[in-house]
Amino acid sequence: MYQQIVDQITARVMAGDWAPGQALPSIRELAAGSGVSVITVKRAYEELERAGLIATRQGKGSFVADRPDQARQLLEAGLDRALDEVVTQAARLGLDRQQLHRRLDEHLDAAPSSNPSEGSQS
Amino acid sequence: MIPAFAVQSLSKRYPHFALEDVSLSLQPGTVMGLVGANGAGKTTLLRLLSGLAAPDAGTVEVLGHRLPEAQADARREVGLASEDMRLYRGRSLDWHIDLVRQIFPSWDDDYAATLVRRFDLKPQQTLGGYSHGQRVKALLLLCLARRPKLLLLDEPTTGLDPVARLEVLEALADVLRDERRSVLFSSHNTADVEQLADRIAFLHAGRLVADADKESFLDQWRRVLCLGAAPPTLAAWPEVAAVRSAGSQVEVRVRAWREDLSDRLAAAGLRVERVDPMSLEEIFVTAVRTGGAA
Amino acid sequence: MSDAPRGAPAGAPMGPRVPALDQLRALAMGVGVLFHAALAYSPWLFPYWPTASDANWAGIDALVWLPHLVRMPLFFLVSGYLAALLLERRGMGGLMRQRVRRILVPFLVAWPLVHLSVSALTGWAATEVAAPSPFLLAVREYLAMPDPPDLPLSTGHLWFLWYLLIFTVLLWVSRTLEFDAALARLGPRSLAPSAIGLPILLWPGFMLTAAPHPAPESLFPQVWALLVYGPFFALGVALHGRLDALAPLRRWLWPGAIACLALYLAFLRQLPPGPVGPTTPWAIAALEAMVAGWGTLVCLVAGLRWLDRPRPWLDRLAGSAYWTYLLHLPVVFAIQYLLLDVAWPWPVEFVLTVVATFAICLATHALLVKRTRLKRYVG
Amino acid sequence: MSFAPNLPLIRLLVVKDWQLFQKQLAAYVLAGIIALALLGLAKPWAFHLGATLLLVVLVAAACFAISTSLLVERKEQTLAFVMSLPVTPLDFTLAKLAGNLLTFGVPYLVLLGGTAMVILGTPIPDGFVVFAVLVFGHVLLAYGLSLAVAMRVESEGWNTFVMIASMVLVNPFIMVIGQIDAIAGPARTDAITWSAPALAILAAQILLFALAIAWTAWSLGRRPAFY
Repeated sequence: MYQQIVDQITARVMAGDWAPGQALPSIRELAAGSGVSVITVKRAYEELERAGLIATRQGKGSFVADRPDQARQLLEAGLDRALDEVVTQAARLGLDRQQLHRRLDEHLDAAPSSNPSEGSQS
Repeated sequence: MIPAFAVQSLSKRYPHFALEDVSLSLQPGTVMGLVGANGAGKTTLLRLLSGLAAPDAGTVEVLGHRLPEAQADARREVGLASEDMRLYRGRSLDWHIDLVRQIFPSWDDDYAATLVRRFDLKPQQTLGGYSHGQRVKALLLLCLARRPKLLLLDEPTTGLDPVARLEVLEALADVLRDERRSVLFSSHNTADVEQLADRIAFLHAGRLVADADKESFLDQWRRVLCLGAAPPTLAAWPEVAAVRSAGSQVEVRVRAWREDLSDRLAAAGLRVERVDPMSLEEIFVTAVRTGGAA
Repeated sequence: MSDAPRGAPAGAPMGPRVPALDQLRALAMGVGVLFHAALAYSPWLFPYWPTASDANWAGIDALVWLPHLVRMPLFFLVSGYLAALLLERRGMGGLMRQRVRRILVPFLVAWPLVHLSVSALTGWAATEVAAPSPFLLAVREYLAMPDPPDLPLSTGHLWFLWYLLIFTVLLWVSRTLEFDAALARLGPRSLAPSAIGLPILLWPGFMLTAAPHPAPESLFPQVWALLVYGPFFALGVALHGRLDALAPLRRWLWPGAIACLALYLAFLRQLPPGPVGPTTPWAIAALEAMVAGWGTLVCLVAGLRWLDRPRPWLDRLAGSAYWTYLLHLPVVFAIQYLLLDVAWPWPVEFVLTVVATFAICLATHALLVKRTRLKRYVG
Repeated sequence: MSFAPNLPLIRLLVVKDWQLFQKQLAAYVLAGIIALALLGLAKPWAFHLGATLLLVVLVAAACFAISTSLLVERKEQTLAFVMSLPVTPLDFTLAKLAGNLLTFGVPYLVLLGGTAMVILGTPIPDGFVVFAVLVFGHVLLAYGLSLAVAMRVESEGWNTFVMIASMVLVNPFIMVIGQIDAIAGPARTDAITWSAPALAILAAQILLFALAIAWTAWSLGRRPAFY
């Protein structure tokens, strides 16, 4: 469950909703607002702090870290995890490298946002 | 800091059931989910914590009040709602509000009005015309609007439709904003506990089998999928809770996961395919089926 | 914790206290004094009335029973209206407190006082008057008995207060058991037609008692009195906040008044020479019911039309109406017992009685009630 | 545990029971007015009907006062709600007893007054008042015992049994006191005579009633907890 909170915050920082240096909601505030337990949010903040996306100053709460590229790294780590999973599944199916490439291309073609000229869906 | 509650070596014996040697406490600002099968002793524990029952052995302290001696003082600061509690069918919600606000000086009129709107209740209608969900929400409103320091809730979401359940959970989440207020709630719906609780207390057959913060509790459990033949001794490993074989696949449910377990499984002739965290639901079922050793 | 409204919400439509109703009640009170003073000269009541005078006139009976059929219904109607007004403004608890202060306490205090003063006056008259009425003769015989039997408890002319208490309790019963809500769902939507149907409700009540009807002075609630006065009280409750509903009746004011007069004459013709009792044939009761029901409506509509301005003399009468009500009967009796031995023409005695009674009541009101604590109870 | 009762809270709980009782009370009042109106008709059939109605109202008030405030509260699980309030077992016991005595006492006293009025205000011999008071005494005692049992025993069957049995005993009781000459004799005269047997029976009724209530208050009020 804390992974959801981590993903949410990462996405908002990436999208620019939360600028570097901006104060994050307190743990209790975020917990109450999203209806999850305090300890879950706490754990998510700890994880984000370890990843360098946010910084916690004693008595002042948590802030978005000054280097937002950390968020990118975090997302890239997430992508890597997903790709690892893809590779494992492909191995179970016995797909070779070329077949996997083709499958990936098919998915890229099918995804509507892959071609910027088509515009994004609302 | 005075704990929200603290019980020591608590025992309560009934002719066909006994709660034995329970020690448990809750820090202020924390939400504790009380998990256990029917007849595990959740209701008995809540009755002891609200001072309605006197223990046969051990001590109960709630918000610094010794129970059951100071039960009235304690219940002034405790909001208690249980599944078997009903309001007066022939009377309106307004009438109940009027009664409760006269008893509790901490009653918050504005918050009560907010909750009436949020729960979509008709204050002048008699409770007899309310649906089950509306009655549960009315009861909860009467508890919440007095802003108790400790909420003791027995099955607050049982029998609610998904919308009403969400409304109730959101109202409970509101309590989290105040770090001096605490909640203990029992639920058959482990998803509610998983979502809202900071701590988990696990009762089985009248005994407390686990008491831990939720994330570390969940973290200890894993479902490990392996290929190969399970050695007969595997089920007896102390960290293994359950083993199930289907063809060449072996599912091992682990109650105390450590990274080195993968290697030990490999050494026992099992190839680890994947390691997944378990939901509280799965943990609950596994623990209850294997005799409660969580 | 009460389900009654805690004070009316601001801006809610609120039926006002209508000055016309107060003035109407004051007029009915004044008529009451005239009525009680006139009974001494009624040939019909000569055998029963304590102050019955030898100098009576047949025309009295034709004159007094018409206002009599209308004035008590008007009292109950106005009381019902005021009860509903209080209920809305102060809730059931407030209404009950007001009724205890304004009705129960005065009743309990005035009852023994009126009882004692009337018995003392009557006892004195029975022994001292040279030309006693038949009633006084009977009293004289009763007093001469060695072991006189107990007389049944009676509320005397205060029966109105007693019934008002009963109707207030029934109003509470009806609210608590939600009879009135059920009635509002089932009953007719518009008020005026149901008001016109009133005589149908009164009919059985009039059949159960003598004609012209006596005062229900027993402590036991009399079925006929509940059936006759209950509908008027209920109509008063229903009219609260909806007096406009009577507007369509305005056109019928003159035709209604003339019809009532005609019905009343028919009623007098149907009566054998003298009252009938203990029950009344259906035809006579029907005429009585129509005169009482429609006559009251005519007076109400007329009152709403013409009594809308403050009139100093009527307002003074209205202010002292309650006190006059409590006091007038012993005063009338005292004066008329004295007049029994005086052989003046009846109109002189009658006027003298009325003027003296009003003078005494208004003067004592100004002296004892208006500026004292009694005002809270009987002002 | 503090043994000082929380009087404001007890008052609130009594008011609560009183409010829950209001609809019934309204029905009794209506029946009472109808009964008095029947008696006022001064016809033999109406008199018997009215007197029976008064007795029915009296027994119904006794049974339903207990039923509403104790049995129904248990059955409909509103008891759990009351216990979630800051009440000690002592507060709860006292509130229940006081609430019950009020909800029963008001119709009881009104009916007692009404009955006295009927006897003294009609041709019925005034001496009958003593007889009537003893019948009222029996209903009071039956009510006290039923209340004591209902406070203590959860079984609805037993409660109903005690209630009905004790109330139905009013018939043999009337027959028995009808056989006692010192009571039955003066009941036919206009003099109100309090004979020794009448006073003894009345004293026993009141004493047993008070004992039942006091024992219930004492034994239930000193429990440390509800369960």
